[in-house]
Amino acid sequence: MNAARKLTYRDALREAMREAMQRDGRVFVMGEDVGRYGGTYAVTKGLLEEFGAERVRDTPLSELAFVGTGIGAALGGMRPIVEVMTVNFSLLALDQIVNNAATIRHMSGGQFSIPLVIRMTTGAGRQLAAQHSHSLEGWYAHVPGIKVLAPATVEDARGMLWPALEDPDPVLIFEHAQLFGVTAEVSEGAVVDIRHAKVAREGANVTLITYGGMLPKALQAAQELVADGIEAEVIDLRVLRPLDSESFLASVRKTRRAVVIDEGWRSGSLSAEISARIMEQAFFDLDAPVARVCSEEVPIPYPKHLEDAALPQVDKIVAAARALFGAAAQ
Amino acid sequence: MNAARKLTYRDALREAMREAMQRDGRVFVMGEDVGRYGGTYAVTKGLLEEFGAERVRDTPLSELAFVGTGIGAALGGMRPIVEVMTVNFSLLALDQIVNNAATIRHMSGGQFSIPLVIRMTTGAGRQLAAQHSHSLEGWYAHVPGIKVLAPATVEDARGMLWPALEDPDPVLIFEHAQLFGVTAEVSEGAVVDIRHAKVAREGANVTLITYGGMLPKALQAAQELVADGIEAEVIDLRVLRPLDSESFLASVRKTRRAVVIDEGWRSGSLSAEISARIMEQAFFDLDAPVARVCSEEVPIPYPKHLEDAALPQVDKIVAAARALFGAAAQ
Amino acid sequence: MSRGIASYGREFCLRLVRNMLRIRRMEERCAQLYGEGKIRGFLHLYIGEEAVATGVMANLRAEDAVVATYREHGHALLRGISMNAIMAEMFGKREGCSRGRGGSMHLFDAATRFYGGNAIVGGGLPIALGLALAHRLQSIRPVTACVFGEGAIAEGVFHESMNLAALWQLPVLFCCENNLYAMGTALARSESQTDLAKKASSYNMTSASVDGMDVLAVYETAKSASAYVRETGKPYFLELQTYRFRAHSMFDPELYRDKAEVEEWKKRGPIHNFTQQLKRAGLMSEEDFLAIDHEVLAEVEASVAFAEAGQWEPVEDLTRDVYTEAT
Amino acid sequence: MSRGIASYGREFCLRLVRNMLRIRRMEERCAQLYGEGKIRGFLHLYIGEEAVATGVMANLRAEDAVVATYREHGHALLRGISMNAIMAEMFGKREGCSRGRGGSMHLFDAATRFYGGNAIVGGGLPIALGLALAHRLQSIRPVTACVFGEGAIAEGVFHESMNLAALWQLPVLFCCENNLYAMGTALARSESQTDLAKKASSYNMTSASVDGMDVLAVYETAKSASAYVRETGKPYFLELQTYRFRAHSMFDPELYRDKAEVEEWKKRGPIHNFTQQLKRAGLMSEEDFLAIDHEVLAEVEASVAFAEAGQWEPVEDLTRDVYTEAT
Ligand SMILES: Cc1ncc(C[n+]2csc(CCOP(=O)(O)OP(=O)(O)O)c2C)c(N)n1
Ligand SMILES: Cc1ncc(C[n+]2csc(CCOP(=O)(O)OP(=O)(O)O)c2C)c(N)n1
Ligand SMILES: [Mg+2]
Ligand SMILES: [Mg+2]
Repeated sequence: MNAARKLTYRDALREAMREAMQRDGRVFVMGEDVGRYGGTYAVTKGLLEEFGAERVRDTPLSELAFVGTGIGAALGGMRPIVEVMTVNFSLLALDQIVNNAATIRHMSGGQFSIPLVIRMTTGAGRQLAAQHSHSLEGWYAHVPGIKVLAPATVEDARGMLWPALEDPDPVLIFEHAQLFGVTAEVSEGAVVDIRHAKVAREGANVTLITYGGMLPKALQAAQELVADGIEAEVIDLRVLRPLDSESFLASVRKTRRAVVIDEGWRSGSLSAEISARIMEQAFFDLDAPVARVCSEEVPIPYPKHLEDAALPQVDKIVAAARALFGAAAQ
Repeated sequence: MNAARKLTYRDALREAMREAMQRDGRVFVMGEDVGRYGGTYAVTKGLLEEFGAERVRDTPLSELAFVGTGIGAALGGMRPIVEVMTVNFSLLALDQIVNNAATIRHMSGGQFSIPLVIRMTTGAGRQLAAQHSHSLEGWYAHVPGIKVLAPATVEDARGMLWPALEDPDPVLIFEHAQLFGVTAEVSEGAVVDIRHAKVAREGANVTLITYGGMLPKALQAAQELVADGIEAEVIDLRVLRPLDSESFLASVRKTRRAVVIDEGWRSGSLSAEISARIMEQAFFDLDAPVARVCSEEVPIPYPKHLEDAALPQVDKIVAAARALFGAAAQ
Repeated sequence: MSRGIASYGREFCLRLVRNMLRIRRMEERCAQLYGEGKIRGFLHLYIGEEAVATGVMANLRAEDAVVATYREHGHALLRGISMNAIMAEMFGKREGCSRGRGGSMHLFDAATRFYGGNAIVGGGLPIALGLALAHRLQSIRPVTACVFGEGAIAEGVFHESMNLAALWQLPVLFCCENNLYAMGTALARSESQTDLAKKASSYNMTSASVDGMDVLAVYETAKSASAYVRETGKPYFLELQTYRFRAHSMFDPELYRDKAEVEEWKKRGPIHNFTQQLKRAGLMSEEDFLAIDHEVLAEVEASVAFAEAGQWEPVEDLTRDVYTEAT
Repeated sequence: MSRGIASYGREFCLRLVRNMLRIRRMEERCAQLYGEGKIRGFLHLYIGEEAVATGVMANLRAEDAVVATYREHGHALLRGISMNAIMAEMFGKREGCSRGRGGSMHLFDAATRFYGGNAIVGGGLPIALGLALAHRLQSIRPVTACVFGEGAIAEGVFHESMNLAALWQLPVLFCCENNLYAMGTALARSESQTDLAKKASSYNMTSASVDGMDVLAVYETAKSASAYVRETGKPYFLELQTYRFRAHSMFDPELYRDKAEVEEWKKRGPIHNFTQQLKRAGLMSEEDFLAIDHEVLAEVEASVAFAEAGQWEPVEDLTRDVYTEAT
C-alpha cells in the first residue's frame, strides 16, 4: 500500500534528488548556487548539509565547462545531475550537449554510454523579460542522442528523476518556473515511466495536446469547454524526445480534432512537429485542421499585461478548440 | 540591359562582399581565417589584399565574442558581415544571437536597430561526420527578431547580401556546403528581394517545398517524376524567417499535394512548421497529407554509404511524391 | 588618493553626495514598491555600491558609450537617464526608458548612449567591444565603459572578450564591480586566482584595483583609466572592490554569508563615510546634507508619481519593434 | 634535458624512434590514400609533431584516460589502438575503432580509455575535467591527459576549464600542442599574450614549456608533469612547442606562411634529429633504422590491407547506438 502525501513540485524535485543520492553513491549534483545559496528556486536546499560539498558542488558561472564536466563524469562512471539554472543560460552550454552528449555514443560505434541528467528551469510568466523567459525545450527535442522530459505534475517531478538516472543515455529534464509552487498528493514510491505520454483528462470531442507549464492551462480550458458541451481529452506529452506519437494519434483518431498548446514561439516550436505527425498519420481521421496555441513571436516583454498577451492563455485555448467545431461545419 | 555571366556560388558570394565593401565604407568582414587563410571555403579569398586588415579581420577562435562584437559594431553604426565558419560552431555564439541580436530592438522599446549580417556554412554531404554536419538553420528560424536567408542559387548567393546589409535588423545567411561549386549564369546587377519565396519550377500535380542545399535534389526529383506523369512544382523558400507562407500555400491550393524536403533531422525541423502551416491554412484543399523527406534521426556518420542513407536523396523525394497519389485513392 | 579633499571644492563634493544619494533613495523606494507589487520580476539593488557608479560615470563624456548589467539602476541614472524614465520603466509603463518592456534589468537609452541593461552574466562584454570597434573604424574617440560583476570573470565570454580587446587594442574601459559574491558564490569559490588584476595581465592589459567604497578614490582611478583609454585607444581593466548591502535580488534568503560580515562592510558605507569626511573637512554641514536629501527624496517621489501616472503600452503594440518598421 | 642520452638505454631509444616512425609512415600513407579517395572528409596530419605524442604517451599508464582533438592519429596509435583499427576507421569500415562512423577526427577506444577524437576546438577539455572528477569521486588516481592545439586557448571553454580544474584541483594533464598556427592564424594574431605559461599562472596552475621537437625533452617534462598530477591530484599545464610540416588539412593552400619558415622547422624534424643523436651516441646504426622502418612500413601496409578487407556497416544499422539498446 502506498501512502499518499501532499507535496509541492519543488519539494518533489528535491526529494527525488535526496532519494537518488541516498540510493546510489555515484549520484552527485552540480550547478550554479546549488549548495550554499540553496538553489535559485530553492530546489536543492538542504542537500549540501546532508551530502557535503563533494556531492553537492557549487560551480563558477561557466555553463559550457560544467555541463561538459557532467558529460565527462558520466563517461567516467558517475551519475551526475547537472543543474543549469535556467534554459536561458543553457544556450551557453549547447555545444557540449549537441556535439558531445548527443553524439559520443553513436560516433564511437556504441562503445560509450553517457548516463547524465541535466535539469533546468524553463518558461515565462514571472515578468523576467526577454532574456529570462525562453521556452526552448523544443530545440533540445530536435536532437537525436538525448532524451527530453517535461514533468508537468508533482508526481512526475517526484518520479521522473530516478528512471532518468537509470537511463544509460543523457536525459534533460525541463521544469517549468510556474509549477514550483503547485501542490498535489503523491503516493509514496509511485513508479513513473519516462517513455509514455499520459491522458491527463478523458474526453470524446477534441484533444488538447500539451506538456509542462501549459498542462494546468489546458486542463482549465477543458473545464471551461464543458459549458459548450465539448468534452476535451487532454494529453500530457511528458516525454518530448522521443515523442510518444501513438498516445496523441490514438486520441485524435477518437476525437477527430486537436489543439496543440506550446509555450514556445509559434514558428518552429514543438507544436509544429505534433501537428505534422498528425498530418502524416491521422489526416483522414480529422474533421478539422489541427490548431495551435503558442507564444506570440516576440521577445517576451516585462509588463504583466504584455507578458500575458504574449503567452498561451486559457481563453485562447478555449477559443481555438471552439473554432474547430465551426470549421467542421465547412 | 544586364549582361549575363557564368559564376560559381562561391565566387558569387565573394563578389557580393567585394561590391558591398566598395559601395559602403561601413561594411567590413570578420571571422576565423577570413583573411590570410582566404576563408575555409575560399569565399573571402583576395578580400584582405583588396581592403586591408582593418576591414577584413581575422578573429581568434572566439565565436561568442566576435559574434557579439558584430552586434556591438552594428549598434555603433557599422555594417558588419560576420562569418561564422560553420553552423556547427555557431552553437558557441548562440547566446549572443538569441539574447542580444534578437532582443535589443524590441526590449529597448525600439530605440536601436542592429544592421548586422552573419554568414555561415551549413549542411552535410562531405563526410565530415557527426560534429561537422549539422543543419540547424531551422533553429534560427524559430527566433523572433532575426531574419534568416538560405540562398540556394548562384543568383541568390550574388544578390542576397546587399539587401541583407541594407536591412536594419540582424540577418543570418546560411550557405550550404554542397553548393559552393555550383555554377550558373547571373545577370549583372540583378536585384533580388529577401522577402519572398520563389517558384523554381512550375507544375500542376504536387508541390515540393524546400530550400538551400536541397533545392537541386528537389529539382532533380521533379525531373524524374515527369516519367510518372507527375508535374511537380518546386518552391524555393529562400527566406526561412519570416516565412513567406503565401507562396507555398498558393501552390498547394493548386496542386493539392505537397512534400517538404529539409536536411534537418525530421523531428522538429523546419519542415514541421511548413506542414503545420499547410494544415492550418490549406487543410481543406489537400487531397493527401503533406509528406516530409528529412534527415534520419542520427548523428551524421562518416562513411559515404551511411551519410547518403542519413540525408534526403532524390529517390526518397520521388517515392514520397509518388506515394501521395496512392494515398489520394483512399 | 593622497590629494586633499578640500582641493576638489565644495560643489564637486556635494554633487558626488547627491549622486550617491539619488541612487540610494531611488532604490530604497524601489524595494518598497516591490513589496507593494508595483515593481515585479527581478530587482537587483545596488545599495552599498553607489560610490562605484558615481566615481566612474563622473569621468565619462556625452560621446562615450556605456554597457551594463541587470544591476544597472545607478549607472543609468548617473549616465543621465531621468529618474522619471527609470522609475516608469520599473513599473513597466510606456513612459519608461525602454517603453516599459525591459523593466529593471533592461534600461536602455539612445540619447545617452546607454546600451543596457543585460541579464545574461557577461553578455554585455562583446557588445562593448563592438561599439569600441565601431568607434575605431569611424576614427572617433569615445570611451566605451563596460560594467560587470566579478562573477562574470568565470564565464568564457570574459576571456574571449579580454583577449580580443587586448589583441585588437579596442578602447574599452572594463569596470569589474567586485562585490565578492555572485549570488551566493563567494569569489574564492568561483576563481582559482582571486587577484583579479593578475587576470588582466595575462591578456597584457593594463589594470588597476581601487577601493570601491571610497568615492574619491574611484573618481581618481577611473579618471586616469578613462584618460588612458581615450588617449591611447587601448583597453583598461579596472577592479572596483565593493560590497552589496542587500540581498542579491528580492528572492535571496542570504544563507551564504554572515550577518556580521555585512555589518562590518556597512561601517564602510560609501555615503556615510564620504559625508563624515566632508563634515570633518568643513565642506558640508548636516543641514547641507539634509537639504540635498530632501531634494533627492522629492525627486524620487516625483518619479513615483510620474510612473504611476504613466500609461500601459497598448496590447496591440505587442509585436511592434520586433523588426524595424519601414518608415 | 641534461641527462645523457646513453643513460636511456638502446631499447628505450629505439622504441621512441619506432613510435615516431609509426605515426609518420602511417600518416604519409594516409595522405596517399586520401589522394586515392580511400579516405575522405577532413584529414589532419600530425607530421612534424610526432615527438609530442611519443614523449607524452610514454608516460601514461593503462588506467589513465586520454582526450584528444581531430589531429589525434598519433595519440591514438601510441595509446595502443592498433594501426589496423585506426586505418579501418579512416576507411569508414566496420572494423574501425569507432565502427567506421567517426573517421579520422573521431577515433575512440574504450579498452585503452581513449575518449576521442573531438572536432570542436576546445570541445574535449570539459570532458577531461569530468573524467578527472569521476576519478576523484571514486577515489582512484589515474591521470587524464587532455591534448589540444594552441588555437583552443582563445576559446571561452579553455578559460572555463582551466579555472574549474584549478579551483577543484582536478587531476588533468593539459597538453597544449603549440604548433604556432590555428589553421591560417598565427599565434600572435590570436593571442594578446603569446607566452602561454603565463596563461596557466593566471589560474594558479603549475606549468612548463618544452621543445616539442625533442622527444627526450618531451619525455622528461611529461614525466615530471604526469608524476605531479598523479601524486598531487592537481592539474598541470604543459606547453609543447612544435610545428606541423604539412597543411592544416587536405584543403589548405597554405597562403599564410612562408615556405622558408616551413623549411627552417623541417631542419628540426623530430625523427631525423633524434636519429642523428642516437647515431652519434652509437646507440643506433643506419641498419637499425632501416630495419625499424621496414617493420613499420610492413605494419602500415598490413593495416591498409586490413582496412581494404573490412566491411561496410550495413545500412540497416544506421540508427543503431543513437541510444543505448536494452540488453
Ligand atoms: C549566463 C548566466 N548564468 C547565470 C545567471 C544567473 N545569475 C544572475 S546574476 C548572477 C550573479 C552574478 O554575479 P556578479 O557577476 O558578481 O554580479 P553581482 O550580481 O554581484 O553584481 C547569476 C549567477 C545569469 N543571469 N546568466
Ligand atoms: C569551435 C570551432 N571553431 C572553429 C573550428 C574550425 N577549425 C578546425 S581546426 C582549427 C584550428 C585549430 O588550431 P589549433 O587549436 O592550434 O590546433 P592545430 O590544428 O594547430 O593542431 C579550426 C579553426 C572548429 N573545429 N571548432
Ligand atoms: Mg558580484
Ligand atoms: Mg595550432
